[in-house]
Amino acid sequence: MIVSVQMFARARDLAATDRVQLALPEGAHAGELKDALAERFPALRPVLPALLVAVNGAYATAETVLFQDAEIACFPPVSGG
Amino acid sequence: MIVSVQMFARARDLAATDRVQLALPEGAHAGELKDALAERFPALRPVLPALLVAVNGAYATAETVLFQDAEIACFPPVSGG
Amino acid sequence: MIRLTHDPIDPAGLTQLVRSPAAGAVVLFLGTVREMTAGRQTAFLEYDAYPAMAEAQLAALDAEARARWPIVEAAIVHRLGRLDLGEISVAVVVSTPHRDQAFDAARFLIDRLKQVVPIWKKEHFSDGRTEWVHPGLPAEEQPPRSGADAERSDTL
Amino acid sequence: MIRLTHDPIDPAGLTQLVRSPAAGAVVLFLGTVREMTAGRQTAFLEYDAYPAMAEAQLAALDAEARARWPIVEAAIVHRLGRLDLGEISVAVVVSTPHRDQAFDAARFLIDRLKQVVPIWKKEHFSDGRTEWVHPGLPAEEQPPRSGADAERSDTL
Repeated sequence: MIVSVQMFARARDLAATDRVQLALPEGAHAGELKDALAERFPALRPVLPALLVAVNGAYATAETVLFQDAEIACFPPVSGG
Repeated sequence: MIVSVQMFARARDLAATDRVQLALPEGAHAGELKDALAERFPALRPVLPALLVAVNGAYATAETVLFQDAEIACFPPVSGG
Repeated sequence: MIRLTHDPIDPAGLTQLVRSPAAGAVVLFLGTVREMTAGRQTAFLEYDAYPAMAEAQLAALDAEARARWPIVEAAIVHRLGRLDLGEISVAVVVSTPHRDQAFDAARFLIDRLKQVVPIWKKEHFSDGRTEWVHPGLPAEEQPPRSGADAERSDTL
Repeated sequence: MIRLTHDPIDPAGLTQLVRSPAAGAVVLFLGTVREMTAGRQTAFLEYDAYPAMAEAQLAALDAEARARWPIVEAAIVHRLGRLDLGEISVAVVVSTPHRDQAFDAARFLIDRLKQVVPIWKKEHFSDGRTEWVHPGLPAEEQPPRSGADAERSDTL
């Protein structure tokens, strides 16, 4: 399946893009998404363990299953307030 | 000595006055002041243990020594805010 | 800034007063006149004070807070006289570099104010009864103003 | 009331919004842009968000607070874009019957906002360097913009 991933803040700067399309196996987990991002954007590797994944507006764990039309985002720890 | 005592809130209502002059022995304590107030105003007796005495803007204990020209006040527990 | 006033309190002005580029946090507390207390309906409140001592106690609380927290600016204002439902009886506002400090200092100031500052609240209930509020003292024994009032208050 | 905005936040309007005769307490928290952080001088901040998720997370926090405390009214507003020193980045305001509830609910809302709402702050330091703030991540490695800037920042 093809998933579209929005990226924010330093993750966006390091990847030099705010959105990327990735080909993942059907039923891939959020953890596999992070690995695929690191492969596509080596600059993300130093921050990879801290990156958060959200699926349809909710935080995902490494085991959260992704699906084709989900709204997926990846970003570093938040700092609002 | 003669001391002048300001009274506030329910103490003022029970005594039906906002200021009273009392004759006390030289060196009398705040505790004795309360006893003298209860004698002068029997209506104060039910609330006497809860009444607070202030001398020159600071809370007194029963042992605080009074003096002639002190600014003395007597009032029930506060409820501002 | 410490003040007792008979005029309405302006929370916006007080908040502006404490804002500063040296502060990352502002906490404002407002006490407002609540309509219902323990099932009884308030018509309005009346606040009385022993002004000289109240100002001295407020100044001491302000100094104590500034010694405990890195306060950039602080203001405490208490209103006196008659206050209608929803009006502001007291405002405490504090600015500090970080938010925990502002929350802790504001809470300290209002908690201590209610314990030590000689100000008293008189409830004017909607059934016509009145009562000075004195924590720890039993409620005043007060005859009802009329038979009709007494019956009405029994139904509360 | 939940809102993300690029316009200046109006704390007075938000405070008015939550006031009610059903409430005896209002607590307002403001986050403001502080000039000095860990000895470094900020020139301005830039806030970015993932808006749809930020609004969903704010709504969830609002609902959680209303389940835990008897909130009469609450508002949370976060500003985005460029903010100069002293400007308000976030406002949380809560009204409740009693003051402990208002303090606890406001503190819960701002503490959790800072943990879970996808908003990010970018520091623009006065030495010309910039840095996304990501708690738990090491600071960005960023070459100084010029030798002069590097020297100046060494003296901080």
